[in-house]
Amino acid sequence: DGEKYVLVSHAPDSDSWWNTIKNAIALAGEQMGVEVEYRNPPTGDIADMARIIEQAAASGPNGIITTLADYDVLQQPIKDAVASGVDVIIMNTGTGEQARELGALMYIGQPEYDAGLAAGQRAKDDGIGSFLCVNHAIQQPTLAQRCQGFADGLGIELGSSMLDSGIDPAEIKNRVMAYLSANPDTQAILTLGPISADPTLLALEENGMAGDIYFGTFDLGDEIVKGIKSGVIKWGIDQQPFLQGYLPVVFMTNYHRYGVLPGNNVNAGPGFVTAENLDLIEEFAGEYR
Amino acid sequence: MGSHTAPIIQMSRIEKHFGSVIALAGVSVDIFPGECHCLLGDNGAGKSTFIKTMSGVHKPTGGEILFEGKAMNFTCPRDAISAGIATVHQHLAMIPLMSVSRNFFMGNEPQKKFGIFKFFDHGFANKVTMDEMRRMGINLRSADQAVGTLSGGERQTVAISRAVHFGAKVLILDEPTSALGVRQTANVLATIDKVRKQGVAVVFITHNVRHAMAVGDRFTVLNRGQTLGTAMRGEITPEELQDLMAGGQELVALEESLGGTV
Amino acid sequence: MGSHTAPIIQMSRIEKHFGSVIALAGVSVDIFPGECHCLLGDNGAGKSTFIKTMSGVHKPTGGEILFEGKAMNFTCPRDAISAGIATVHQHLAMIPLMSVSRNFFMGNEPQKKFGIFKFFDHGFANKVTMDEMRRMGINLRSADQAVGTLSGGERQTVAISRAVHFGAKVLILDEPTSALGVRQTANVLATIDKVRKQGVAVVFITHNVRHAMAVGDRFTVLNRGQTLGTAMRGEITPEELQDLMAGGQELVALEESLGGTV
Amino acid sequence: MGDATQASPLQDERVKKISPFRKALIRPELGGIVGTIAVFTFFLLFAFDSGMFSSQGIMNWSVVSAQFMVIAVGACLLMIAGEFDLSVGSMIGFAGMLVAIFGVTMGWPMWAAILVTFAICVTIGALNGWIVVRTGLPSFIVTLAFLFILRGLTIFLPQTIERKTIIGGIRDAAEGDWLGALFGGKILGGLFRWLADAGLIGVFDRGARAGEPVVDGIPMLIVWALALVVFGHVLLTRTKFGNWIFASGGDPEAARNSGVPVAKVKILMFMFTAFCATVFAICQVMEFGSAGADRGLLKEFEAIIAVVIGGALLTGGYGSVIGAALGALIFGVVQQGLFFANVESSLFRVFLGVILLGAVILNTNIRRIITGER
Amino acid sequence: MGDATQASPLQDERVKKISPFRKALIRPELGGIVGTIAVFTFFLLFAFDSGMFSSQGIMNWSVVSAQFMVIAVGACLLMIAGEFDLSVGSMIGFAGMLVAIFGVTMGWPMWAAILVTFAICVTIGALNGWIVVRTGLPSFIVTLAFLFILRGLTIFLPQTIERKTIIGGIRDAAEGDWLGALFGGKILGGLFRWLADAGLIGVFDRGARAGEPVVDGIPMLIVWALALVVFGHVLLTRTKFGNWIFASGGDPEAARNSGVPVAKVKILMFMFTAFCATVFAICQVMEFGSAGADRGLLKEFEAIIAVVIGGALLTGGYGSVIGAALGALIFGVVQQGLFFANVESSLFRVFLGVILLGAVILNTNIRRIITGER
Ligand SMILES: Nc1ncnc2c1ncn2[C@@H]1O[C@H](COP(=O)(O)OP(=O)(O)OP(=O)(O)O)[C@@H](O)[C@H]1O
Ligand SMILES: Nc1ncnc2c1ncn2[C@@H]1O[C@H](COP(=O)(O)OP(=O)(O)OP(=O)(O)O)[C@@H](O)[C@H]1O
Ligand SMILES: [Mg+2]
Ligand SMILES: [Mg+2]
Repeated sequence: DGEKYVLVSHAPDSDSWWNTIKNAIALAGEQMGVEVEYRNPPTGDIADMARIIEQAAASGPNGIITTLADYDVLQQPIKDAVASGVDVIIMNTGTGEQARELGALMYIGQPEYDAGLAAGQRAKDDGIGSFLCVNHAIQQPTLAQRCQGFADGLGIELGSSMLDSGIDPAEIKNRVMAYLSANPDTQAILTLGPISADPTLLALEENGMAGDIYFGTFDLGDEIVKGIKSGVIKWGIDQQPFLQGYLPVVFMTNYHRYGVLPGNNVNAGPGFVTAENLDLIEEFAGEYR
Repeated sequence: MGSHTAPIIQMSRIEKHFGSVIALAGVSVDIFPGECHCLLGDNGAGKSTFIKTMSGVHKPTGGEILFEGKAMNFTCPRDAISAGIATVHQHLAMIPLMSVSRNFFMGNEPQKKFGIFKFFDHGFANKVTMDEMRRMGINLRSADQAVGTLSGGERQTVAISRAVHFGAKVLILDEPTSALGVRQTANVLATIDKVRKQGVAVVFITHNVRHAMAVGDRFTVLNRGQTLGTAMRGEITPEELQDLMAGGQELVALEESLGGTV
Repeated sequence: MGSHTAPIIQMSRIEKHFGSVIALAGVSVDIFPGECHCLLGDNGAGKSTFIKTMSGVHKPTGGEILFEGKAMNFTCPRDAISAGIATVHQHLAMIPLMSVSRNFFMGNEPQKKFGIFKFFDHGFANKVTMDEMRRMGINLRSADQAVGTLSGGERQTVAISRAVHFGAKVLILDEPTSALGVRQTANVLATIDKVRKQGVAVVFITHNVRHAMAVGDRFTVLNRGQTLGTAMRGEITPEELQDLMAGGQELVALEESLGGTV
Repeated sequence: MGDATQASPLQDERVKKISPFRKALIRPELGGIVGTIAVFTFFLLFAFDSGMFSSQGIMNWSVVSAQFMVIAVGACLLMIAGEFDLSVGSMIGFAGMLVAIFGVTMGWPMWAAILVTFAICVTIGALNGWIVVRTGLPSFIVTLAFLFILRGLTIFLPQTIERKTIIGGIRDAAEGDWLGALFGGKILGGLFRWLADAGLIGVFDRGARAGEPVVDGIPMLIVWALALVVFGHVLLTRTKFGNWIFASGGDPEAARNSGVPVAKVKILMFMFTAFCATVFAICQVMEFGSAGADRGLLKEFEAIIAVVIGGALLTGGYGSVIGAALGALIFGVVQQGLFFANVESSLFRVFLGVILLGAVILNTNIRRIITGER
Repeated sequence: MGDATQASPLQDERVKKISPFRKALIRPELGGIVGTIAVFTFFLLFAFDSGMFSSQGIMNWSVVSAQFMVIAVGACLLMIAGEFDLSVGSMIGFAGMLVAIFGVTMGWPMWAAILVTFAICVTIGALNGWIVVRTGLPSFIVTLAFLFILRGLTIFLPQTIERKTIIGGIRDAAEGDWLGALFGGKILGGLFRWLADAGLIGVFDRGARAGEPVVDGIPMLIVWALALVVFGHVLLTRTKFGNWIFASGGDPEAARNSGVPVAKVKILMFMFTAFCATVFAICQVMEFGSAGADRGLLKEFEAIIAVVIGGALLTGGYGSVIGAALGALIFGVVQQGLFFANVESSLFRVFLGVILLGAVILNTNIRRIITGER
C-alpha cells in the first residue's frame, strides 16, 4: 500500500486536455490507495521533460508513467529509470514497439499519426478532397503528426493546409475566417482539441459555414459535444484520456501487489464520437471524457 | 537687514549620513526673509546636501528644521514646494525630451476649464515661457522645442526663470551661475537682487567670491560637513572670504604664480 | 609664443548643423603648441559643439580640420585620443557605478603580463589614482569608491586629472572650473600653466574672464555660431573681453546696479 | 533689458527654414501614419480580391486590431510614464478565470463577478506599481515575477476548484446581465440589417444563417477600444496629469524635484494597464463563453510591440496614444492580412519580426528628425 | 599643494568605521551567496530524504543548473555591457535545428555541421548587435524581433525540408565524431566506476545495466558551464576588456568619449551570448539526439532571471559572472527541488515568481549598501 507513482507528460502547463488525465489519476490513486503525482515541463519543452524524468527517477518512486513525445530525447532517461529499478508504462503518445524497446511494461494510448490517418480515411470515404488543419501548438511535434496523418489518409499533400493559429481564441477565430475567405473552396476542417475547436465553431457560425463545411476534431470538451449534438461537427476523435490516466495506475499497482499484468498493449483510441453515440459523454466531457 | 525680523527657516545641528559617509556633521544656519544668504565652501563640503535637506529631497539623519517657527517635516519635494520653497538644483531638474514650456510649468500646470473638465492651457504656457526666457536674455526659437536641444547654459536659465516665476517665499539656487555666460550671469544676479527686494529669502550657493559679494547679505562657509561660521556683509573682505572658502589651506604658492586672479 | 611655430590644429570654416539648427556657421581657429587658447562666448554660442568637432565626437557638416598639417578625419573619439587629443567634456565622461580608479584608466587600462595573458593591473591603477587626486587637492577615501558617490566638483577633478595624466599633445577643457571650489580652481589653473609650459596646446573654455586672463595666451570669442575674432594676450583688456563675451549687448544698466562685480 | 531682447525671435538666422507642411508632419504619430498607409497600400494591391476588404473581412481585422488596441493604450501610457508591464498576458488569463469562477462556479450574478474582478485586478496592478516605486527595482523584473505568479494562480485555482483548466458556460450565466452586455454584446445591429436590406453589405447565401447580413453589428470590443484611445489621448496631451506622465517617464528624479508626485503617477498607470487587461479579458470571456488557463499568453509582448511601432520610446517620456492605436491597427492588419494573402503560416512569425524591426527603425529616424538629435 | 596633501588620507573624520569583515561581505555576489546558502538549507531540511541529495539527484539538479549557467554567463556579460537578448531561447531552437539539418538531413560530417552552425549563429548574434549599435534602438525591441524571426525559421525550415518539426537521428550521426564528443560525451567515467566499486555511489540493481554506477560520468555540459564561468569571470574582472564592458554598460556616451570602442564591445557581447546559446543547443541535441521546434522556449527569461538573481543591474554597468552562476545554481536547485519536495506542480510558477521577487529585493538592498545610495 501507498506505492508512489509519477506521471510525466509533455504538455505545457495550461493544456486543458490533460485535466481529464489529472482527474483520472486522482481517482485511480484514491481507489487503489496509492500516491500519484503529475509533472510536466511548463513550456512544453521536451528537453525539459527529459530532466523531469531523470528527477522523477532520482526521487525513487515505484513506477513512472510517461508519454513518449520524442523517442530520441526521452529514450535515455527512460532507460536509466528502468535500469535503476523503476517500472515504466508509456501512455498517450508513442507506440507499443517503442515501449518494448525501452523496457517499459506496456503502452496505453493512441498513436497520433494512426489516429490522424484513420480520421483521414473516414473523411475520404465521405468524399472530402481538401481540408484545413487548425494547429494551435505548431511547435509540438505530436499535433503536427495528426495533421500529417489526416492528409495521408485523404491521400493529398499537407502543403499549406496546416494553419499556425496560436492560442488566442480571437486570433484563432479570425485566422480561420481569413483562411476560409481566401480559400472558399476548402471542404473540411480538422481541429486538434478544444483550444482550436471552440473558436473555430464561432468562426463558422459567424461566416455562415456552420453545418455546411465538413468539420472533424480531436478530443472532446463542452463546446465540442454541443457542436456534435447540433450537427455542426461531424465527429470527434475520442482517445479516451481517462483510460490513459486511469489504467496505467491500476495496472501498475496490481502488478506491484500481485504480479499481474495484461499481456498486450492497450489502444485507448481512436474512437469516433458522433451524434449517435453521445450520452454519457455529454455529462462528463472535459472532466472524465 | 535680516536679524531684526524672525527667520523664515531655522536649521539646527543638521546631520546627514550616506551609508558610511558623513556628509553633514551638524550644521546650523538661519535664513531670513528678504536677505540673500550665500552658502560657500570647498567641493564636497556638503552644500548641495545641506540645501537638499531644506528642500525635502533628503531627510536629515539628525537635527531640526523650523519653517516659519514651526517644526517642519517634508517627506518629499512636493511638500516643500507647496510650502513655498523653490529650488534650482545643481544637477538640473529638466526633462530633455519634453518641450521647454512643458518643463517650465512642470508641477504647476496652468489649466483652462471646459465645463466640468480641466485642460492644460498650452497657449498660455507657451506665451509665458517665451516671455520669461526673453526677459533672461535668451531668445527661444519656439516654446515647443525639446529641452534636450538647448545648450547647458540655456537649460540652466530655464530652471532659474521657472523658480523665479512661481514666486516662492524661499528661493534656493545651487550654483546657478556656474554654466552661465556673462550676460546670463548678470541677469541672474539682477534677478536675485530683485526678488530679494520683494521680501523673498534667497539661498545662493556659489564658488565665485565676486558673485557672492555682489548680491550676498550674509555668508556662511561650510567645510568638510561643518560650518566655519556666518558673516554679515561688510564684516568681511573678499580676500578673507576667499581664504575661508579654500578651507583655510595655504594658497600662497598658487596666488604668486597666477597673480591673484582666482 | 605661438605664432612663430606651426599650428598643431587648424580648423577652417567649420560648420555644424543639427537638423534645422545651425550650431556653427563657419568658424576658423588655429591652435599652437605650448599656448593656452581660450574659447569664450555666450551660452549657446557653439563652444562645446566646436570642440566636439575637434575631438571626434561630431563630424562637421562643412569645413576642414588639419592636424599637424595633415587633413584629419576622426570618425570617433578613440581616433582623436590616439592622435593625442585629450578632452574633458562639459557633461562629464564618468561612469557613476564604476570605481574611481576604473574610471580614471578607462580606455587606457594599465596591463600586467602573466605568460601570454595580459591582465588589468588594479594595484598600479589604484595607486596612481590616489596620487593624482591628492595632487589636485582631493583626498579620496579609497580608489575603489564608486564615482557616483563623489560630489560634482570631485568628479570634475577626476576628469581633469585623468586628461592631464595621460599627457597629450592637445588638451581640451570645456568649462573645467565651473563646478570647482576655490582651491580646486587654483589647482586646475596651475595645472594648465604647467602643461602649457611643457609644450602642450591647451584649449580652455570658460565664462570667467578672470580665469581666462590668468592663463590664456590667445582669446577667441564665439557668438551665435560665428567667431568675433581672436586676440593675443596684452592686446585686449578684461573689460573689452567681457563686452565681447556678452555678445556686444548693452550691460550698462546691470553693471550700474551691481557695481561691476560680474 | 535693452533692445537686445527684441532681436527677432521670429526670424533667427541660426535656424534653417522648414516648410509648415513638413513641420506639421513631424510628430510622434508620423511613423504610425506612414506605416498604416504603407500596410493598407500593400494589402490593397496584393490581397484585394481575397475577401480582406469585404464587409466581413473588414470586421475580421478590425476586431483583431481592436483587441491589440485595448491593451496597447494601457501599455502606452505606462511606457510613457517610464515603466512596462510584462504581466499583462497573465493578467488577461487571470481576470478571465476570476470572472468564470465567480460567475459560473460560485454562481454570483454576472455584474457582481465583473465588478469584483475589476477590483481585484486593479489592486494587483497597484501592487505591481507599489513594489516598483517602493523598491526602485526595474519594472521588467517585478512584472516578470507577476507574469509567473498570476499564470500559476490561473492554472492552480480552477484546477483545485473545478478539476479542469477551462471553465465554460459564461455566456449562459451572463444572459440578460446589464453589465455583461457592456462587454459582450454588439451595437448598431439595426443599421447593418438595414444596410443588408439595401444591398450595401452582403448576406449569407448558405448555411444555417442564410439571408442574414454577414456583419450583424459592431462588437463592444471595438467600442471599448475606441473609447480607451480617446480617453488616453485626451488624458495625455490635454491635461495636467498628462504632463506628469511625460515628466515621470522622462526623468523621475527631476520630476520629483519639481513637485510631480511621480510615485502616484506610476502606480496609477500600472492600475490603468491592469484595467485595460481586464477589459480585454472580460470582452473575451463574454464573446467566447469560456475562460482558459492559457488565455493571453505572450499578449504583453504584443502590447509592447504595438506601442513601439506606434512611436513610443521604450525608455519612457515620449510617445502618443494615437500612435499606439495605429501600431495596433498595423499589427492587426498585417497579421490577418498575411492569412488572407495565403502566406505560408509558419512564416508568419518571421514576417512579424521583420515588420517590427522595420517599423521601429522608421520611427526612430522620425524621432531623430523631431528632436534634431542628428 | 603644500602640507595639506598629507591630511590623513587613511584616517578621514567624515567616514564612519566599517569592520573589514563587513567590507569583505559587501560585493555584488553577496546576494547570490546568501541565496545559495538559504536555498540549500531549505531543501536539506525539507527534502533531504526525497532522493534530492543522492548521487543521482545531485547530478539531476547539477545538470539543470549547468544548463542555466551556460546561457546565464552570456546574458550576464551582455547585461553588464548594457543590453539584453530576448532571442536566446529562439536561438537555442534554431541552432539545434541547424545542426540536425546539416548533420542528418544533408548528411554532413558532424564536426562540419557544428562548426557551420556556430558560424551562422554567432553571425546572427553580431547582426543583432550591429542593428542595436547602428540604429540606437533598445535591444529589447531588436532581439524581440529576432525572437520571432528565429522561432519562425525553426518551425519553417524543417517543415519545408522534412515535413515535420522534429528531426532525430543526431546521436547516430555524431557517433565517433571528435567535435561531437566535446559536447555530448561524459568525462571521468573511470572515477565514478571506481567510486561505485568502492561503494560510495549506488549501482543499478537490475535491467540491462545492472552493476553499472547510477552516475557514470560528468556530462560535458557541466564542463562547458564551469569553463564559461571561469572565462567570463576572468574576462570581466581581470582584463582591460572587462573594464570596457563595465564602461559600455554604465554610460555608453561617456565611455565613447573616453576612447572605449563601445560599439565593438557591445557587438562582441551579442556574439558571445549567441555563442553560449549555441553551446547550450549543441550539448542538448548531442545528449538527446533530436532537434525540435519547441526547444528553448522562454529560456531567455530564465537566463535573465538567473543573472538578475545573481546581482546584476538590468540597466547595465554592474554585476558579476560568479553572481550569475550562483543565480543559475539557485534557479536550478529551486526548480528541481520543488519537484523533489512534492510541491503541487501548478504552483511551481507562483513559487518561481515569489523567489525571483525576493531575490532581487535582497540584491538591491545589498547594492544600495555598497554604493551608499541610502
Ligand atoms: N548619495 C550620496 N551617497 C554617498 N555619498 C554622497 C551622496 N551625496 C553626496 N555624498 C558625499 O557627501 C559629500 C558632500 O557632497 P555635496 O554634493 O553636498 O558637496 P558640495 O558641497 O555640493 O560640493 P560641490 O561644490 O562640488 O557641488 C561628498 O563627499 C559626497 O561624496
Ligand atoms: N544635439 C543637438 N541637437 C540640436 N541642437 C543642438 C545640439 N547640441 C547643441 N545644439 C544647439 O547648438 C547651439 C550651440 O550649443 P553648444 O552646446 O555648443 O553651446 P555652448 O557655447 O557650449 O554653450 P554653453 O556655454 O551654455 O555650454 C545651441 O543653441 C544648442 O541648442
Ligand atoms: Mg554641490
Ligand atoms: Mg558648452
